[in-house]
Amino acid sequence: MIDVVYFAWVRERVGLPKEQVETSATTVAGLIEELRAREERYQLAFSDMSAIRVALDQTLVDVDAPLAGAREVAFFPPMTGG
Amino acid sequence: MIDVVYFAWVRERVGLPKEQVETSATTVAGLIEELRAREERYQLAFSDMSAIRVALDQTLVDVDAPLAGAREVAFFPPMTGG
Amino acid sequence: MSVRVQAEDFDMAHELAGFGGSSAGAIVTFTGIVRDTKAADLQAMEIEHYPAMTQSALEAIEADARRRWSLDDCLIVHRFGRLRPAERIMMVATASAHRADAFAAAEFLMDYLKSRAPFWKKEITRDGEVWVESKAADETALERW
Amino acid sequence: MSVRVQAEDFDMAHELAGFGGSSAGAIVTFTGIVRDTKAADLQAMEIEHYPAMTQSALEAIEADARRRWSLDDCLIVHRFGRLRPAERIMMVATASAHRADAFAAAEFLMDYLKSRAPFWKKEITRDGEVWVESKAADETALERW
Repeated sequence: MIDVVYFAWVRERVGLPKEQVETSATTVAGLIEELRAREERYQLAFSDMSAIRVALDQTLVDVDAPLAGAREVAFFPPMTGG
Repeated sequence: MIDVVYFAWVRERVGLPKEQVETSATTVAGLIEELRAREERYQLAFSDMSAIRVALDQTLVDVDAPLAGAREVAFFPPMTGG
Repeated sequence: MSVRVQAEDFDMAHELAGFGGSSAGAIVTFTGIVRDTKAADLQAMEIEHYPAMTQSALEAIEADARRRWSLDDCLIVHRFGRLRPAERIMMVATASAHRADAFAAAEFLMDYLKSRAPFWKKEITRDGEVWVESKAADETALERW
Repeated sequence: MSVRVQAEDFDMAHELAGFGGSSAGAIVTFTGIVRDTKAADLQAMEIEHYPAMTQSALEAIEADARRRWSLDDCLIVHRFGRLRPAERIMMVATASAHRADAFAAAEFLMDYLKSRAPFWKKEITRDGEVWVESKAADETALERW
């Protein structure tokens, strides 16, 4: 069980800001594949992986990062602060 | 006849901020030579020419600039604004 | 040295009172302002962030700047929520004995903040809402550090 | 766009009120402050300038910056006379739609102002008076523009 949070247009496409997900995936990429297999809104959110950024427990990581031990994974577009 | 103005330690070494000088020099360098020949305080002020900057009528110039037509020549050390 | 994330506006004069202490000869600030884009009649800018991450991400960027340059002081303030055109979005300030350090650190903070701090901007115009896209140039800007 | 040379102090908040107009998303400022040098117990800094030349030299530097970058606004304020430690000496501010332009123009203004505007600083300490020497680095800094 892992907390998944979404921001900006990823949140809008998924349709919610936060959910708990039961997963057997061992990496972030694996989790994304599971989500995409579930429903079309996830396919829409993750259709262009070059536009997806990931944080594990509030630290930026690559999509091939292992999930082991992580409590929260966040998906969002490239940041546009400043 | 040309107005000569001095700033910062050049002014302090020459001993005055401004004077009128009768000159037959055709360039700034020629004027400096005339001044150096006059008195020791000018030799002191112009002892290190790498530390002397020149403006003719309020525009920075090189020491070999011609004096023709200029009304005011200024001598000062490298600037230290900001 | 401080980092703040807030909905409220901030006052530059207040932020800079006493900033840098007595040893800093050079203070550089950057202020980001909601720009009234000519193209689309901007009504508001909505800034979303990732509350659990934002403060620590900004603190990490600030700590990195302090390691790289000799800074007497450093400040990051970033707002979130709905802002109107001409409102301040954020500011950074750096203080150093040397102007080159103050400038470089401020540019570094901005470059990292643009692409590594979890903020997202959405422009609200009469024609609808559009998420601001990140620029390739912002990612490229990081490579110089 | 303005350039001012004055004995009086200035107020940053006042200088920046309305600065940049509605199209500038990025404002960069640099403020120079009399630094309390640890070495020599600074009592005051005396800033001499060349009144007949200063304003026009600063205006030329500002015009050059406006030619090189896309600026919505630009400001130079420089004081002269006797200043105490921690007093503001000068400021520049630049406003642009793009942060890279605002930063580059502010650094350019500072580099030129340091070495091409007719100001000279003298430090007054308990041990006596010393003219501040120009740094080779300040001359080198001009080469990048």
